Amino acid sequence: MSTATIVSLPDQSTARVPKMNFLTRENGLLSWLLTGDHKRIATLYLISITFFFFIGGALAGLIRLELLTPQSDLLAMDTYNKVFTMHGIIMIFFFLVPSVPATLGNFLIPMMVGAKDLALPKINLLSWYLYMIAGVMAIYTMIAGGVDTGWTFTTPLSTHYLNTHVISTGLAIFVAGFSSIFTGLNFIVTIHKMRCPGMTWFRLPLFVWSNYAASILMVLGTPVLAITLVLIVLERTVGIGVFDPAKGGDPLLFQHLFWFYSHPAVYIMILPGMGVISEVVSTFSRKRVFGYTAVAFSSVAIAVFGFFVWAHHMFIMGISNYAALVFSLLTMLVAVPSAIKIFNWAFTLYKGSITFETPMLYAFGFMGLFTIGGMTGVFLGATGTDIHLTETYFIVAHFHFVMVGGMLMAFLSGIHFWWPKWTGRMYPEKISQFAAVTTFIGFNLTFFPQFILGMLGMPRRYASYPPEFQVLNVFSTAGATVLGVGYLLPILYLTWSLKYGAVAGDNPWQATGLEWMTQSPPLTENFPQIPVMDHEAYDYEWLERQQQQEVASV
Amino acid sequence: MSDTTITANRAATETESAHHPAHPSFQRHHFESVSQQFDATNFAMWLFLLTEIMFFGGLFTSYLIMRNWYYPAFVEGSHHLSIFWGTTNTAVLITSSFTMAMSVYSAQMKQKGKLVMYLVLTFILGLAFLCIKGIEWHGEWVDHHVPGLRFSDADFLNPKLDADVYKEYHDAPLSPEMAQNTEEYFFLYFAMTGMHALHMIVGIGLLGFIIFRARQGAYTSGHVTFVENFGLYWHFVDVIWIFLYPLLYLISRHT
Amino acid sequence: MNYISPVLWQFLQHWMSNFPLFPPEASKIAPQMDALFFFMVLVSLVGLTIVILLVLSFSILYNKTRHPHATQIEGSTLLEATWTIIPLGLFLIMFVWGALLYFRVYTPPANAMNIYVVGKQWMWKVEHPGGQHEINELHVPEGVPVQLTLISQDVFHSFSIPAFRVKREAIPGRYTSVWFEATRPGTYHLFCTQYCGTNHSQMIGHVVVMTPDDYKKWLAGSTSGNSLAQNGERLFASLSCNACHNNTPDARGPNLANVYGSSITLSSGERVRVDDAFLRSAILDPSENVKQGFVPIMPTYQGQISEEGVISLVEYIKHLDSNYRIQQTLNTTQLLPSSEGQPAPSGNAAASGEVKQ
Amino acid sequence: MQLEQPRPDETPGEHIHIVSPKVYGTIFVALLFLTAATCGISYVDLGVFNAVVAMAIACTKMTLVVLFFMHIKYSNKLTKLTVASGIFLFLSLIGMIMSDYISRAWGRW
Repeated sequence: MSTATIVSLPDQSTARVPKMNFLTRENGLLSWLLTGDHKRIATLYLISITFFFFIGGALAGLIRLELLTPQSDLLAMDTYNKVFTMHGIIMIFFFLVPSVPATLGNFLIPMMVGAKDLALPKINLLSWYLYMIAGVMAIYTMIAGGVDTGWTFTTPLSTHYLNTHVISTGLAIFVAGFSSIFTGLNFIVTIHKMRCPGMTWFRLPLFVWSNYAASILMVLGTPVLAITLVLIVLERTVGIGVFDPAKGGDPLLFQHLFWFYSHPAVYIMILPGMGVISEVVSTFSRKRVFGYTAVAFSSVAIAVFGFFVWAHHMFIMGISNYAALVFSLLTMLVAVPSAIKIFNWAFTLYKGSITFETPMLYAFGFMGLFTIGGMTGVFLGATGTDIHLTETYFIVAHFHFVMVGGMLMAFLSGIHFWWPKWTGRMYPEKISQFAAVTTFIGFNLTFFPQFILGMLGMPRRYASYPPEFQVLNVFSTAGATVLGVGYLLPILYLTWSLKYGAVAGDNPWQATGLEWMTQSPPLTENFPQIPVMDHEAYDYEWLERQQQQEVASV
Repeated sequence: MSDTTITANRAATETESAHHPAHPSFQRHHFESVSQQFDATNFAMWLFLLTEIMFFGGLFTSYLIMRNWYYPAFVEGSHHLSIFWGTTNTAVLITSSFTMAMSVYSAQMKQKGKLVMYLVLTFILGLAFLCIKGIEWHGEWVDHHVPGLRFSDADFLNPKLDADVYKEYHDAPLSPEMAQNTEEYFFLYFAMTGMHALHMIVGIGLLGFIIFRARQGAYTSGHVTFVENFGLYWHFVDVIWIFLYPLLYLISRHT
Repeated sequence: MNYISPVLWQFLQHWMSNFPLFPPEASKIAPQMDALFFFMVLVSLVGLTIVILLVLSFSILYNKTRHPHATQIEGSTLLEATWTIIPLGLFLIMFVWGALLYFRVYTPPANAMNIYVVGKQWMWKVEHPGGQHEINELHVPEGVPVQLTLISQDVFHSFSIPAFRVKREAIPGRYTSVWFEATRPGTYHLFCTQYCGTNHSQMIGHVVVMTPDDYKKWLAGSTSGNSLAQNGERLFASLSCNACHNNTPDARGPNLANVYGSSITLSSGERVRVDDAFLRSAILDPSENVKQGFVPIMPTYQGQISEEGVISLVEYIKHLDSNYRIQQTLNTTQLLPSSEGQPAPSGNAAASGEVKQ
Repeated sequence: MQLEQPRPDETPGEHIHIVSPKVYGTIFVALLFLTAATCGISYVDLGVFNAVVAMAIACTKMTLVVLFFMHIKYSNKLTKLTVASGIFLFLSLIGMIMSDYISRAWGRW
């Protein structure tokens, strides 16, 4: 790998992190808990999300350990069921859904559009509080004895056949849902109404576009989940029966309503990650994203089509065959924009001037893994193969390739990319590159064998399994260990860098976004004065001229 | 894009734009102009109403499917609702929407006295709606029509038990299975009206706060945004009821 | 390999070289399913290779040392169109191919032999038409199309036979069906793949595919004495169904002979085809399924008959092709692929009320 | 704090259209009339059209409220688009779920 780098740090002997920034402006716990500053709320989110990620990760570790042997020996079956349920709920509702939007999106979108803050700062803070209330409820559930419905809450299992803490979990997700609605709402309003002079729609960074698309899904999809959970809670408390076949209700109705949110939810999870990749790939190849408009519109296309494919989760559940046809066809259509994005990113590299810093390594990982994840999604979207592959480890592998291989890689890429902006400090480059590679290897070792397991027919959510599947499961568990190391490393060196990292300066990556035009860490209201956008997004020539002017004027 | 109003060109040239003395007190620091603030919050309110539409969407979908499956149960279930109270309530809510619209107008015209008067009227009408709803719910409780908690399908197996309703509609007895399904109707009735009433309660609470602030003159100095946005919410709740009324009360009143 | 003990090494070697990578293809649909699967794998591999090649070659050709100044390129409509249309075309091929398979798997042939499966927490109960009951086992003959009619007694379950590449959810309150034609004798896994509660991973079993001869022997050896239809007949009698459904001129219930497969008009004016699902709902929810010209006097049997009971009644009505006589003996053997192993009709048919488990 | 009182015609958001009370009054009367109408019509046996008429009237009422009370008639395109997309998705939710239920009865499934 080349030693060339674009990192340009200020002279470390004289450089200081600016004394006046959003982190130091006010002190004390209250100044954080009552803040309206989007960057502080993003910081709060980052901390809480990391916390939940490691809880979810620990549960994943337990799952993999249990699956080391064919018997259910480390965990009893009901414990195992609780563990995978909580793993799913925490990772989806408390990590993946808010991960990029609530942290990076919150931090960056106002800066990227050239605004002082999000349109509704109080609502933004409320969103974090809702998230925390939901988080406390989820943790209460775990302490009080857990829940074993699976994150999908299949009725009538969740309403009539289980005696665990379904209600508190349901309410936790309900509250978390509103947190996500408010974040999305805030983004849409900000992107529409708060853009600085000159910032037209087609000058917006693609990160903003993809978060905009994800926000549409959050605002319109989440309430349907909310009402569905309310109905579940009412079934359990009052004993009504909209989903209960014994009372004349219909369990398939629950599936429809649940997946109406939960399928778009996977786009909520992946779209912001795609935005991160666009930024990173462009910056480290010093080139405008290839086919900017195509990438921008493909985000919107995913958001729009994403609403009309939900029943592909129900192909074998007895929906009408004709409905299956329609939903399968729409699923095929929604796969196309993702393909467009992948190829556009690849061609962004063409005739670029590429360097391989940590965010770029994660982005390469994303492109490879997301391609696999996306393609295997087509296996499941085609009605025929879905019959065999659904509800097996194939589907587990598929969505982990998209969610972990895609979204988590993108999240880490973004964290590494904007860390110097956020904290004003650089992390040690070599060890972070090592962590990126470790994650990639560990990930493939963990989840690739699961495709084979799925093809062999090993069902998901099994605490014990036929012995012939053991070898592949052992590979998977071994990989999970490597993956765990890959995830622990960033925590260590990023924390270390807070105090000891090199001073980053305003624009260590020589990137073009408006967020890089202000100091790092930024001021409380982002810019000393409202910027005027007078160039296209990703205009590296403009940046060069700008820097030459500065040199000339000094 | 023409749909957004960036009126910030002027502000962009200012150096200390954050607390420029020309800005009215109600303008929040991160907005460039009052008009931007109005636009943004108004748009945010509409987006929130969008989520509300989808929230009720789940209930309406359930209703539609159950109604198609168990139409006779829905017909006879709805016969046991009071058409008088239902219609009155619709009128009450529509009137409250009207007074709410008039409050927005008064705020726009900066007429403090009228604003407070219309707001109080809206408040009273909202409370009246809830009271009537309470009377109806109480009736259902007495009649054992509260699903899950206090329910019996005796009235549907033997319609003559409820003489008043029978006199009017001469309902035929439902088969035992269909009679059971009236519980499904009443469940949806309670879920939908309950969710609606919850929105009313939130609205009335906010309205109380608005009246308090309006008396201080907060909304008659050009700052209509909050009243306007609350008005949107109030009208939205009204629209939901406009659909609930025919769906729940008027399924089939003839025969 | 001096570092590892020879015993451990041998064990590892055996272990590592003895695990399956691909499931057996044991049904007629399996090779067709796998053809599509491998087509998709091929497309994925080609796509992945293209992406990797692009990224790798660009990374090498245009890294900063070799190519210090990027050339700005807007994009290319031609290329965008290429990678929109080609994937779309491929996906549409997969869609059509997949849909063909889907309809094949869920459209049983008319001559399929019907086996009923009831899922409950946490076991599969299989009811053969000949009256054989199995739990967590399913014996099927080779080369005969078998239709499974599934229902769940409690929560969602999913009946999955990976070696046959078929799977169908068992839903409470509704029949679903799937069919297959086994092609290779052997024992295969049977899984419940829809999460169904605590012992979900214990809801497994075996599907045994037998040669027709073996199957006949097995049928003969494991019969409970009564065919499913005979069980249904006894239930029919003990519930006094024949008091109304008796084909007399003043019968209060419609004649049930040959009703299966026909179309009837309900009192609501709706025309329906009489199939398993209709018979089930007519038994459990009679007043909503009254035949035109009849009075809704039939009481509901909801909660009074188990799913197995309903199944045997359905099976009985299905095979009614003549008049009613209590004690009428159905020739159960004509349901089976052979005439051997005909169970002796039970003498005291009307004696026991409920179907034996 | 208190600034000079701007007059109503110089409201900060100049584009805000002030709807006159006359319009509000007319709409109010129309809504009450439609309520009475929908109630009355439900007592007439129109077969399946009872539901159709009831929904048509409800939709008319909704349109009136949304257009005038909620000022959509005087709003910018973005707000109009927002409302339209909300209604569209609401109908899609209902429509696509219903399409599954209805088509289940077709053929043999």
